[in-house]
Amino acid sequence: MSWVVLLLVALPFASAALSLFVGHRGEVAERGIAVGASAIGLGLAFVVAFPHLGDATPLGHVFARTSAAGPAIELSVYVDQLTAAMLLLAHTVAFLVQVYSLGYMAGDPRYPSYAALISIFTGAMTLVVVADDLWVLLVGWELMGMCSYFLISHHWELREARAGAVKAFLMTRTADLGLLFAIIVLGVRFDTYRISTIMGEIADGGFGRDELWLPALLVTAAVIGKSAQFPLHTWLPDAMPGPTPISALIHAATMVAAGVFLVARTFPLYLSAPAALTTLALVASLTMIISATYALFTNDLKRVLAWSTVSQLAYMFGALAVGAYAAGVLHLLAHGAFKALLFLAAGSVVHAVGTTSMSAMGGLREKLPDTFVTMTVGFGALAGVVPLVGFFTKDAVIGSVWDAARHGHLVWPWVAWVLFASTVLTAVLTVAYSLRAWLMVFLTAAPPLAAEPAVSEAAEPHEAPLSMKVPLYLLTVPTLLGGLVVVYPQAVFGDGEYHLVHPGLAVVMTLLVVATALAVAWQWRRSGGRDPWHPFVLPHPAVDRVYAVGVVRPVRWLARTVRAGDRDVIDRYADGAGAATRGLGWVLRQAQTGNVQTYLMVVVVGACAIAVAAGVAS
Amino acid sequence: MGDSLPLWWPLVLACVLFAIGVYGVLVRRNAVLVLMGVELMLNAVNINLVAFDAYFRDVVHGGQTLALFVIVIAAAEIGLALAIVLRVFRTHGHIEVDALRELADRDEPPADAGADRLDDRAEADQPQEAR
Amino acid sequence: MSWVQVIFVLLALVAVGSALLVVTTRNMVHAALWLVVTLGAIAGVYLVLAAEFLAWVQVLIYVGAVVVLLLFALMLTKAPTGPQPDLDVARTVPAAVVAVLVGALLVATVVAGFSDVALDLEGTVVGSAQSTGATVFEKWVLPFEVLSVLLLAALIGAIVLSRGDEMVESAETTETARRGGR
Amino acid sequence: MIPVLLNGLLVAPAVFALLTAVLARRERLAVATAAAGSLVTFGWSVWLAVEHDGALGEAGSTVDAVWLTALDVHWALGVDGISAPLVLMTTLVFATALLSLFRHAPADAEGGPSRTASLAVLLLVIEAGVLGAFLALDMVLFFVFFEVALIPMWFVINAWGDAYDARARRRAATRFLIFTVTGSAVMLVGFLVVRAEAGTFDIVRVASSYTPSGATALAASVLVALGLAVKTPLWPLHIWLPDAHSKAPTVGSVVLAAVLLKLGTYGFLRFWMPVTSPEWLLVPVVAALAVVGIVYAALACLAQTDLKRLIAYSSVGHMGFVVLGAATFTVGGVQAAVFASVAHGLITGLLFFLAGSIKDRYGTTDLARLKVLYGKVPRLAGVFAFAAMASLGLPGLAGFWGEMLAIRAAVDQAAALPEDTYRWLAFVAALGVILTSAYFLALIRTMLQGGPVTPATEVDSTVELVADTVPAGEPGVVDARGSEWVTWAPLVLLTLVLGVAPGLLLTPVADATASFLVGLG
Repeated sequence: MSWVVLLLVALPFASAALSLFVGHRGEVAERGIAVGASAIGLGLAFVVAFPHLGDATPLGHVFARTSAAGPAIELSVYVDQLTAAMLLLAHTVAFLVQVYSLGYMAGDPRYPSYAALISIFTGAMTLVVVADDLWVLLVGWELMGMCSYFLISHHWELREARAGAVKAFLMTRTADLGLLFAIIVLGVRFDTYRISTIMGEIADGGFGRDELWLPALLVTAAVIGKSAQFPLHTWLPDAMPGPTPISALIHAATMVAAGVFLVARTFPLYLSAPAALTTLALVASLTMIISATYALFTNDLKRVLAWSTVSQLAYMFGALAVGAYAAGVLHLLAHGAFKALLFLAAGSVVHAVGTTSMSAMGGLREKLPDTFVTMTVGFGALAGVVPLVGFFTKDAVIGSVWDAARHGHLVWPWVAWVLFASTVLTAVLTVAYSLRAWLMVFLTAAPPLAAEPAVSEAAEPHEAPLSMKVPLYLLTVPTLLGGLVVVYPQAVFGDGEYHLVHPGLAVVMTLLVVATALAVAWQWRRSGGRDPWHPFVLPHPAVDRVYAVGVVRPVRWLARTVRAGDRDVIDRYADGAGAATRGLGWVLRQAQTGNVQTYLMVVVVGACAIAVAAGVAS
Repeated sequence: MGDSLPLWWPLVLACVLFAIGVYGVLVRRNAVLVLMGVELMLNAVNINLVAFDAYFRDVVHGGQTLALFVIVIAAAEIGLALAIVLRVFRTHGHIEVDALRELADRDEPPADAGADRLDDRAEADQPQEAR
Repeated sequence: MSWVQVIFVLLALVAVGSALLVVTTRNMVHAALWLVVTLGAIAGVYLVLAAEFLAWVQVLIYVGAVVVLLLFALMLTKAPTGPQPDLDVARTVPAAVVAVLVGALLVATVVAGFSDVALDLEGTVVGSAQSTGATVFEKWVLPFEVLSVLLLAALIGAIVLSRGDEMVESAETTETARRGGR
Repeated sequence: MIPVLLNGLLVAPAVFALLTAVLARRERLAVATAAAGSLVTFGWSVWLAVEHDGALGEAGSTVDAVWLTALDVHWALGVDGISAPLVLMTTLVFATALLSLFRHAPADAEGGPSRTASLAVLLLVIEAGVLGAFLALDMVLFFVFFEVALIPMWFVINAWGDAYDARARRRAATRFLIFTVTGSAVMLVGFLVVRAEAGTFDIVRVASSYTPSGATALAASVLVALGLAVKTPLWPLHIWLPDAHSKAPTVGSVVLAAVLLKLGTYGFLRFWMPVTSPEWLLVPVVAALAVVGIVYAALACLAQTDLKRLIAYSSVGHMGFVVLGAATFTVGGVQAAVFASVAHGLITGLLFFLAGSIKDRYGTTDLARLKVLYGKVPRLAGVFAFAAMASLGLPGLAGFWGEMLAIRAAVDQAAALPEDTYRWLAFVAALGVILTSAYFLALIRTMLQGGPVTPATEVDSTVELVADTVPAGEPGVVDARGSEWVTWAPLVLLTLVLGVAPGLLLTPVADATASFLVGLG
């Protein structure tokens, strides 16, 4: 079985290499390799995952060790319930994205490199979830950053794509330093880099409260960057110029999900370090409100979804921060399903309309019936409408926070109360922005054609090809039925007590949802079927200005200074040494007048002097 | 005492002549006159050689023979020097020693000349490299 | 004071006096002529010091050849025959000081070393043509031969130097001709 | 067997250099000979690497003959896990460099030895010198080979350098020579002082039995460090490097960056660490200079306007990690240093090859004039992006491990060193990693992606470009050629292999370090 896991890791990389080298030979080759390999990957993921869901002993295996000084770096895998669930999620979404891309990226000359990068992305995520060595995990972790960088800038002709890609890579990589130092600190502390061993030792106890605050906080820093939490939340919306299937991949199954996964993976470390949990809880409360507010006011469909991802990730962190492991992980899985659905549907809309601006959309219900149906399900799940998966997991999260606020012991009660207030408020905001987006895209009257510059050639928005519709319908299945898992979590996590269903709270929340929906709908009617709160526009996040003034500008200034300094200061000492030598030479050269008689006189005087000196000496 | 004289007499004569020769070499501007100073110095040395030859009663006459050789070399030297003087006169139109300063170590001319030559070579190389 | 000493002193005075004139006179031709006097006086000194052959060689080569060559040089360089105001460099005083210093140093050394030694000329072997010739060709053959090579080299060198331009030019013309022909 | 292999590794390039010089009038044949020679040398070094068994100092595993009796200088050669990777990397880089020359060689030149053949001869001479320096176990012998490698480089830069700016290349060449030769002279003085202290030039004996202490030993260590710091280069002695690297011909830049810098770092490991006591303040100072160099070079790169200068400055930063590793005085640090050296050789060699290819095509490396290479030469640009990613330390590629392990070693440094200082140094070095990412991303953005392709695409940026908007390739500019792939492929492959399996390199280095520097923790 462990070799299957290794194969599962290696397969995406092999297929990436294959599509890069032979992908240019022909359409069949490039498409066949990409889709075929991801289909095989999905099959292997099923083979690996199903035996390890529910009551199963985790699988651990070490393939190779490096005898570095200090603890060894190992190529080792560890598959437990969390890994199995993540594997299923990642490979399902990856496969659907590959299929979807057949239609979406049809005719793109850079399809081979695109498909290869998706494969590498999948492989990196697989590496992260199966790795049992912190360094190997770091490899996959940063490889994902690289893939997202290249994929966001797939359309490098766009200035926004270039800028967004650089921003994404730099922000996440800066935060990755936290993980690097966490690895080093843990290695020094535990004398091993094997995650299962370290977590086992921590779980066994023997560590004082907050003894491990440093590595926990360092991991938190990495997670904040990767999952786009405050104050590094701005890269994710700016990554939207990338192709839409990539957004689905990043938001649902790989990049940002890896942050949540890492917290879940190192959960014993967090449980032993309340400082990190408190940080995580506060960051999550702040992030979810900020990002939900942005989602409410932005006019760009993809940015709405991006901000909603940020706020939903904050939900998961909130759950994890109060110790609700199962609620957080389940929300991650559920969010993976419906967010992939939403993004792929949004891609279908963008594909048809040719723009992501919601004010240019409207009235698409008749024109895109399949997209309308599937996206409605997705938005419903996001908003937490009753039978859909989002309702159950969100309820589980809010319920866990509620429990923790009343009798939790991991964080201070006020932190839990703040978190609870945020989650409720965010739930309301989520309903509002989901409904608004849904209304503006599908139900608002279609704007006049003249307002749509990009659709001039394609006269009429048209439904997407089959390869794009099938993934949409496939993704509605878990979105509709995923709630069952929340009711019966033992299927995933094995036997144990899970307090995930909170009926009273669920009723209250549903009432809130309905009330909010009514309010938004009323406001929408009042504003004549246009953007419900037309005049309000939120400024760009202030944090970015802080970064621009506090980081980018000083670094630029320093760079210019250094360049000038190299030229004008350090160069000077080199030149100065040369000039000094030359100056000394100049002084000595003054004696060389060319007048032989002067020379001779000096020679005679010198000879006399030497003779006198010799005589005196003897 | 018969036919004898203090040894230091010829030696002092030699020294004085040598000093006069040095003076001539140092002050005369005309190259031929400088050469005369050199001849004076050579002769002063010869007097020394002969005096010591007589003093040591050298059976192989080292002093005298050496003096003889010096005279021959001086003749050769004067021949060469004459050739040089003539050549200088032909190229410069005068033979004033203190005006002949081409070998003075000055800044611009030699350095620049060398650099220009290198630059030319580099430019000549260009097409070949740019190919 | 014996005759020898008197003659020596006289010769020495003549030599020094004329040498001073050689280096101070304002007329170049006169300088050459005063050099003849100096060299002649030195030849006399050689005679006093029992170097007979050397004295005649001095007269023959120095007075006869070298001075003539110097005169030739003066004429070939179009030296003016009258007195010249600018024969000396401006800095005569330092040069004189240096010369006096050199002289004083040498004289002091010589006097300090040999002031009490007498040169006995009574029984010395006179350096006649016979004895000198025998010495040169028996004991000093190798230096003599080397010297002859030196003379040859100097001869060739003088020829090359005195007609260098023509040789270089002719070489260049042949080179050009060769290239053009090819 | 080993002695024959050791001597043969020095003789082979020298013999082929002679052969090439003899054949120089027939250019194609001569360059082919040189390339064959480099391949033979590479094969030979592989043989040597397979044959050697780790530790120095055992009888039969080294060459040791008295060379200068009066000075007690020995012809002592040996190879162990520290030098073997560098030897292999050297022969590989030279083989690719000489193979790349083959492309430039036209048909037999009319009369006179050809320029390309002469360049090949010089390269082979440099190769012999570098290999000698890596194999030398005698301090004076190391110095001699060091010089043998340096002097021909002056000719390479001066005569074959930037064809468009003769004055600058002459200045660069002279500055290179003066700096490095002065440095090596200082180093030689240091060696002589060490000889006076330790009683031998044999570095193996010095490492095993000499415990440096006292002012004289400190002075010796400072002198050696100073000399090596020029070559490595360590801030602020790096000033010769950007000029030399950017003005040298492509193969010259490759050899300079990939191989010659390693003389300095290898010297730090082999000849500086044994004569230095970690208790001296000198060691943290060296580490601090290395870290300053990392950040400084990254900042300088951010402001560069010339591609080759940028790559050159990036070398300063990468070498900073190597020296930081060495200055931790741990086995892990030495591992990191060797790994980072080899990785830098592969990656920066590749980067300079690519810069050379770009210069061949566009006649410039001015970043203001290089735009949208993704669209013009997509494969070349793709490889460049790969190399840039490798250089900024992407995990899974060779550049990652050396630098991360150097940071780890700095956190977990030797017991005698100040702990807090090194923690801070590790943190600042990590910031340097971010800055490194920043400038490579900026480079990709401006050179590969950047610049307005057509005004239309920039106006309405919310439109997703699905259709074909790739600018058509310029006429006369071809994408990567087969001969170039031959040059790049080994470097790319090894970068991948070392990134995926760092253990290949780390394990032998650890063993060798443990036996060479006994006292390290």
